[in-house]
Amino acid sequence: MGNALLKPLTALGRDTPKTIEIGGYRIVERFDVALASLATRRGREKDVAKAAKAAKLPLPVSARSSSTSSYGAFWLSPQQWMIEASFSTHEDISAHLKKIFSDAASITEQTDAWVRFDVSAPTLQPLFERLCNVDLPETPVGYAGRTVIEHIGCNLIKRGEGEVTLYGPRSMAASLLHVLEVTARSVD
Amino acid sequence: MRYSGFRVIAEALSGHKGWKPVWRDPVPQAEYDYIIVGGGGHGLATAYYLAKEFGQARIAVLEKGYLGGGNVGRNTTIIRSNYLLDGNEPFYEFSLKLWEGLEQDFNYNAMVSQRGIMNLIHTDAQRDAFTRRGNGMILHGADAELLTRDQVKAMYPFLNFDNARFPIKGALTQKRGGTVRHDAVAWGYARGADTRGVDLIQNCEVTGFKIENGKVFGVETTRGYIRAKKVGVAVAGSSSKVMAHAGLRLPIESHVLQAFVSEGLKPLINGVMTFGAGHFYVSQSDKGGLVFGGDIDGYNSYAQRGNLPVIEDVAEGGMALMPMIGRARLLRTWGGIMDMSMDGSPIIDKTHIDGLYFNGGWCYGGFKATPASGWCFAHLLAKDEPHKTATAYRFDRFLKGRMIDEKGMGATPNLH
Amino acid sequence: MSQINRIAGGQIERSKTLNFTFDGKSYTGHPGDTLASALLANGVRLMGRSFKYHRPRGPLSAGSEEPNALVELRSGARQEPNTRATVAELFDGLEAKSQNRWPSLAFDMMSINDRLSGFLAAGFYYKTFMWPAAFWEKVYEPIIRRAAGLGSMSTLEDPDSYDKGFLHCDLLIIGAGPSGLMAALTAGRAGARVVLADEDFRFGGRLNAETHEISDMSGADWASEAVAELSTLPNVRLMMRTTVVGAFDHGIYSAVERVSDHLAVPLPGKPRQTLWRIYSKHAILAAGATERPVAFENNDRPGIMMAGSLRAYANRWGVSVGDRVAVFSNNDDGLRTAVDLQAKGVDVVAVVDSREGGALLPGIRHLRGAQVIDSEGRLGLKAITVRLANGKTETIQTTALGVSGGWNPNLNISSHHRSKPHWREDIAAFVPGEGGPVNLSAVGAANGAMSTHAALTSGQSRALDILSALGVTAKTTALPKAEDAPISIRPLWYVNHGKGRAWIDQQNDVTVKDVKLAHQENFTSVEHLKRYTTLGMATDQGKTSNVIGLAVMAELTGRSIPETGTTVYRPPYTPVAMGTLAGRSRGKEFKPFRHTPSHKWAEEQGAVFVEVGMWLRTQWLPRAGETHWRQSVDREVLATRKSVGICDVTTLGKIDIQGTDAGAFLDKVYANTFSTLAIGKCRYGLMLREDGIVFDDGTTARMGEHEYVMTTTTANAVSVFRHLEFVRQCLYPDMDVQLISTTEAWAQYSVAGPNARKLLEKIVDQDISDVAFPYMGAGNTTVCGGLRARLFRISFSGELAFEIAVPTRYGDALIRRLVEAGQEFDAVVYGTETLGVMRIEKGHVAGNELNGQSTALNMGLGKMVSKKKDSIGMPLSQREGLNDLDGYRLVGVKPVDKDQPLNAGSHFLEIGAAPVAENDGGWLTSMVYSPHIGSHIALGYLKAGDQKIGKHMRAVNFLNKTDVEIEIVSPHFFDPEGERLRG
Amino acid sequence: MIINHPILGPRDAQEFVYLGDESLIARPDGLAPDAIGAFHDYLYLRNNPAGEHRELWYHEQGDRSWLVVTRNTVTHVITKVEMARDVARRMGRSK
Repeated sequence: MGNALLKPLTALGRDTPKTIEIGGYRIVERFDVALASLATRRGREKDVAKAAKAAKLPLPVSARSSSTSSYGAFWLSPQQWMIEASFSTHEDISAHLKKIFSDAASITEQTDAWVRFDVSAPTLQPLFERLCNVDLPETPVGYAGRTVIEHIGCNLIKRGEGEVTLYGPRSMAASLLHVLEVTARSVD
Repeated sequence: MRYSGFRVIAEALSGHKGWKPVWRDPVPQAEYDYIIVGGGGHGLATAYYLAKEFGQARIAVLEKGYLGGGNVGRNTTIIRSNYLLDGNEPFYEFSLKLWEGLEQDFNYNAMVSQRGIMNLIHTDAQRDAFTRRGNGMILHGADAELLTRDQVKAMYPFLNFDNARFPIKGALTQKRGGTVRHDAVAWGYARGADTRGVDLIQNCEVTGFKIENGKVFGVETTRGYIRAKKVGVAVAGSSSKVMAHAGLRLPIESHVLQAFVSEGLKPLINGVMTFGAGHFYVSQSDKGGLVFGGDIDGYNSYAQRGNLPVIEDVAEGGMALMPMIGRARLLRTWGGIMDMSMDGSPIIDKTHIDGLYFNGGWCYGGFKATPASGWCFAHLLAKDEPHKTATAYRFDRFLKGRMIDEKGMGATPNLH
Repeated sequence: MSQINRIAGGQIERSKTLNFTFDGKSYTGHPGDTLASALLANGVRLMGRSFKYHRPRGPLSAGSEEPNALVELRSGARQEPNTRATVAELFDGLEAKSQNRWPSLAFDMMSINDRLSGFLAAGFYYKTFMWPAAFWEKVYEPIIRRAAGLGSMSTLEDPDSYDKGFLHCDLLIIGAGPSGLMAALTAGRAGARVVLADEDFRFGGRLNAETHEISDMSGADWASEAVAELSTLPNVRLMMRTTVVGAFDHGIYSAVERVSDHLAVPLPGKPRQTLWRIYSKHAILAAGATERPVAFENNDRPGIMMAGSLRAYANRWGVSVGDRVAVFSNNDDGLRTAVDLQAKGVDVVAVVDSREGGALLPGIRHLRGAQVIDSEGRLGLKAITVRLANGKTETIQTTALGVSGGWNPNLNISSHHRSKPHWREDIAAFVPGEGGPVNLSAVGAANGAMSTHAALTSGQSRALDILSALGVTAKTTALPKAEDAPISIRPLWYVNHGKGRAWIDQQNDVTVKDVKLAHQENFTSVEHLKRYTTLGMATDQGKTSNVIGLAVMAELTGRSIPETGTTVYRPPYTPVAMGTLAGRSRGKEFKPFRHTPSHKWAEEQGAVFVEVGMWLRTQWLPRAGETHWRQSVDREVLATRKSVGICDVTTLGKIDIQGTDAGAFLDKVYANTFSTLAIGKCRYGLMLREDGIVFDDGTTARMGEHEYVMTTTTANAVSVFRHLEFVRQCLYPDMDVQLISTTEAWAQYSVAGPNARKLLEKIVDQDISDVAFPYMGAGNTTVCGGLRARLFRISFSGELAFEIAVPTRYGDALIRRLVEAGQEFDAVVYGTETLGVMRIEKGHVAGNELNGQSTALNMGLGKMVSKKKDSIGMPLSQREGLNDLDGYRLVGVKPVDKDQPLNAGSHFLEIGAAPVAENDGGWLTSMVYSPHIGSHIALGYLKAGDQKIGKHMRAVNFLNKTDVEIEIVSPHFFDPEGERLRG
Repeated sequence: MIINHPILGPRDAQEFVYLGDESLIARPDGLAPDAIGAFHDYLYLRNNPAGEHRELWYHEQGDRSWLVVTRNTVTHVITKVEMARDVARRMGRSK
């Protein structure tokens, strides 16, 4: 689908996503992910599970994320997930998903509701214990949950030891990045 | 005995031998004309005015702990009459006028200090709302002024004018507002009531009411049964607990409000200030402590202690408004039980039980109301009709849809 | 001056010398010193003045309980009032000033109060200053306020930053003395997650101040070895300079880490302090004990301090407070001071032991059955007067006196949940009582186990209990051997002698006399005692004074001490800097910023922004030559109504509502009906609170059979969503409805004005003629050749208007595209001011009218509340008080004289009516200048306003003294028939 | 405070928004005669006990579940946490 006439900007108001390195911390803005929420319609749990299986689309249990070759997903609330896919192939992600689930699920595009920062370091604890109350060392890889960072509600996903994804409100991208930067500097 | 400067000097020269007990510790009598349940500010004031202004006698105040141990013993000491709504403003202005003559009236220095109160303005909508309020205050005979940013800056140059997230655009101020030494209020009323023959009975908890076919005959207490013609309950914080003994459910929830005081500091803040863009208000006591507070914790509680999030929230508001207090230290925090009503306004009314009267629902505005609350409750008890400034404080206002909702938050007590 | 009182030993780095100043005078000290130990080493005993009488004072203690030696540390913006010299870690270049004195510490004019003390007895101020009434604010109080306070704050912004953080552990151990270290070793070795926090800058607690041995090495060395082992355990977190200050619910504790206070300035990027919220499964209180003095006449002179502190200065800091030292004690522990100091070669002139009989200390003048009854030395102790067992009195020359009245366990944290401490006769002190914080228990001296052996034992056994509760198996290691001296104390609270003053609370100058006066006036409840005398209300919160005050009152009333009671300790344990509690939320970072999709473009255009909640919205866009905001706004309004204007409306809340019951759900939450709304259409919805008051409003569009998009006001986006979830989960749990917010997913612009369609036709890929896309149409579409978008034909301005939305990342490009496409129509971009002007010209309600106090009827929207269906708020909206015929109604207001300005917030008065509340007709809610009407116009709530259209009244604003004659008109000032928006 | 979320386990109460008494689930029929009286009692009168209290909390900074928390208002001890939706169904609420 063409949008040659309209040039997209990242949540930070730039043409290209930003990457920052402070000491051992690497903060990467991601601009290549399409998002949509998927919520099971009442009584359609089986249909949704079946359709998801067929489409190789993971629907993780509560407070978890998981991914397949084509889709990632993390749990939002009972019977509701956020689906991740490559923006280049799935810009109109809700259209894709509606094909898969038809009327068994409620699907809503969420791509630009969020800013995504992937934060990595050999050890993230010193940074994150100053950012939010998630007990990162005890949290299993694959954890996904909401938390609050300096008044900003975020989804936090532990991709691996030393790898965390943060989804924050797009409109607060600059404030969120500011917190990450100053805190990283105070512990680097 | 009369207090005065001469008395203090005379006593000093004679080794302070002559000072008498400020109140007696009488044994409860078998019967009283009036029993006031609750020896906090409102209860003591009620007894004082019943005896002094309404010529009543045979009055007892029953206090489960020590006199002045209610919220009069733990609050941020602010007095003001800067209310918005017709149901409230006449009452609080009446109260402020009583404060202005109180010390001479009960011959006790409660340090009523009208150093002014200021509500800061950060948005045009706030200015509109404060203009409406200020004009309403003036129509009710109170004083109000609107200050520009520069006028505020001239008074408090150290506020955050240059780097604020929510810039200060002005303020609504009431110069007659201020602070009062809270314990002295309880002690002054107690002393005044005691000298007028009121029995102040401490360590006497009411455990039940004797009610027969719709009329109250007396109260069961930890010090035995006491007969009474009329019983007035003024136990804000415990209203639901006490009135449950009479089978009443109230439009009230009990919540914890924390308050804070800093170490003693050389005075910088003359009056009372409230931050319009965060949850923070502050004044500085005559001992030099910054006395400040913010929101209630927000959940039902009788624990008289709060939790950390509110402490941080209040400190954030303080630093946002006054970036120079970063190195001043918080000395003490405490929590009191607030009678949070369903519209944020109080109740002074008869109950459906003959001879049983109720005063409560003060939310966290009870201290400034102490004199008028006592006066109006005494009026209701003595004359069986509400005082003209308290006609709106009825139980049935919720059924009739005549709420007095200053904040416009609806039936959500923790938002008032 | 050289360090004349420095003696051998101590845990200080003598190889390094630090320079510092006190009141401008230069001194030297060593790493490991506190400001107090360094000053004492330099022979400086006078460090402060008391609050009320301005008595000269030196340190009473060597720790955080210090009431006397308070100084202003650092200078300029970093000036730090009331800093306890006894815990301020010495650093090179440290600057300190004495406080609460004038002109100088040695000569303080205010010490006149001390001469007048007879007139300034407890509570004297309640009895005077009442006549004449006006004098309080004018004369008395200003004098009192001039004397108020201790140190002074800087008026400059604190330049340092503060961090906050969260810690999680199985076991939090508060205090790293022998019991805390033993507990940490036991739990740490077993692999439990342990946080060990201590307020000091050296672990070991009293072990650093005593000469006790543990397993044949000095206590201090044992502590160092323990710490060395603990630091090798990855599951143990050692937190030095970290004070646990508060106990909160469910195992949450607050702690302050002083990251940089031992440095001149913090390292770049580093915070000064960090506030830690510690989430613990269990906690051990190992905070030790605080010694208390004995009250006697003039017991407050510089040089008189607690015996254990005198000992600490010698053992830990290598300082002898004086050249001739005496001790006054009622217990064995106090005697240690004499033994330790003599062993260090200090001249111990006497040990005054209030207990009769018993063994005598060898080689020391040990006076049994004797009491110190008075002292001499105005600015520092010169001599003490002792009443011997035989009744004779003797004056002994001495420059330092160590006093011990016994030890109080540091139970403060255990009483933060208001549990009452328990009195133990054998140690004459309170220990933690029942009902403290869940899963918190005290060990060691904090629990009354005073010997080193008892501390180690209780630390280990308590840790073992907790490990088994956690299901962690632990191997019991042998306890190191240590002294186990029994406690021998014979309580002595105050020396009953003479007419002079014997201090209990030294900072607030509360003496035994004051307690007696309180008793005489019947302030006998412990709360009355505290409040009347101010006992225990100083910066030390009574750590050294409360128990003595209680004991004196107990004696006066003939009650026991537990009967007399105890005041409850409140958080924090020690005072906490406000900056630490606020963390990073200051200045511009007080709250996050929310930026709109057009923010970057608007910034380039030099737009003026306004804070709307956390959002920054364009308020207006000045053009070259415009010097007053009104010029810009008038231009924007006129241009929009004349041709077309563009406005970023992204901040309005958007909620996606889907499901087979979505329509039925909307019928519940809106007062009007939505289930009947046709697909591809939208409708204005009115949302009530359950109490019948208007909650929120907005348009909701039906995008498909089971798909709706709700818009809310910017201010209520979050609370409306919460409310919808409540209705969905709690009221109608079986409805098939799913919700998600899409506020930020779409960049939405309003395009309004006669040429709105012409402009959009250049952008939108579909036919948007009135036939194809009529008024209140809504649907998915594409723009610019295929980009998915949403289009709504709704109007807040009263013009022919559309709202066009694209995915937010294209929002910046779209506004540029719209502006470009609009050039041929002289399109303008307008901000919130113009939005306000046009909505008021149309009589649409907004924030000032949606004030949480107004009904649909008040707003002239009463008919929208359907009585045919049960919706939230409908039943209670029918209450009589909300349906008064003469209640407030929304009206329009015009000044009769077009040139007269109006003010929002002015009140309505009848012409000629007196300015009293009885005549108050209501108020002007919103006001703007309307370039079309050519005057100010306003909306207002006027009593029976619907019956007063055409009437002349006054709009009075007493605050700026304006009184304007006005005409009451319909709120629909502009195009009342609404022909334009259907165009 | 810590609320032990039935799905997510222990969460800081700071993530939640408090509403009040569980009885707010039991909304009367708005079309019944004397609805006003019934709604008055429902909306305005509270038991407000000093002791065990069943109350509604919303996990706003979490999974957006409404919970019914059984908490002692004197000690703040929490003894039970349930999904409000399940409680509502038990109380007979449906569509």
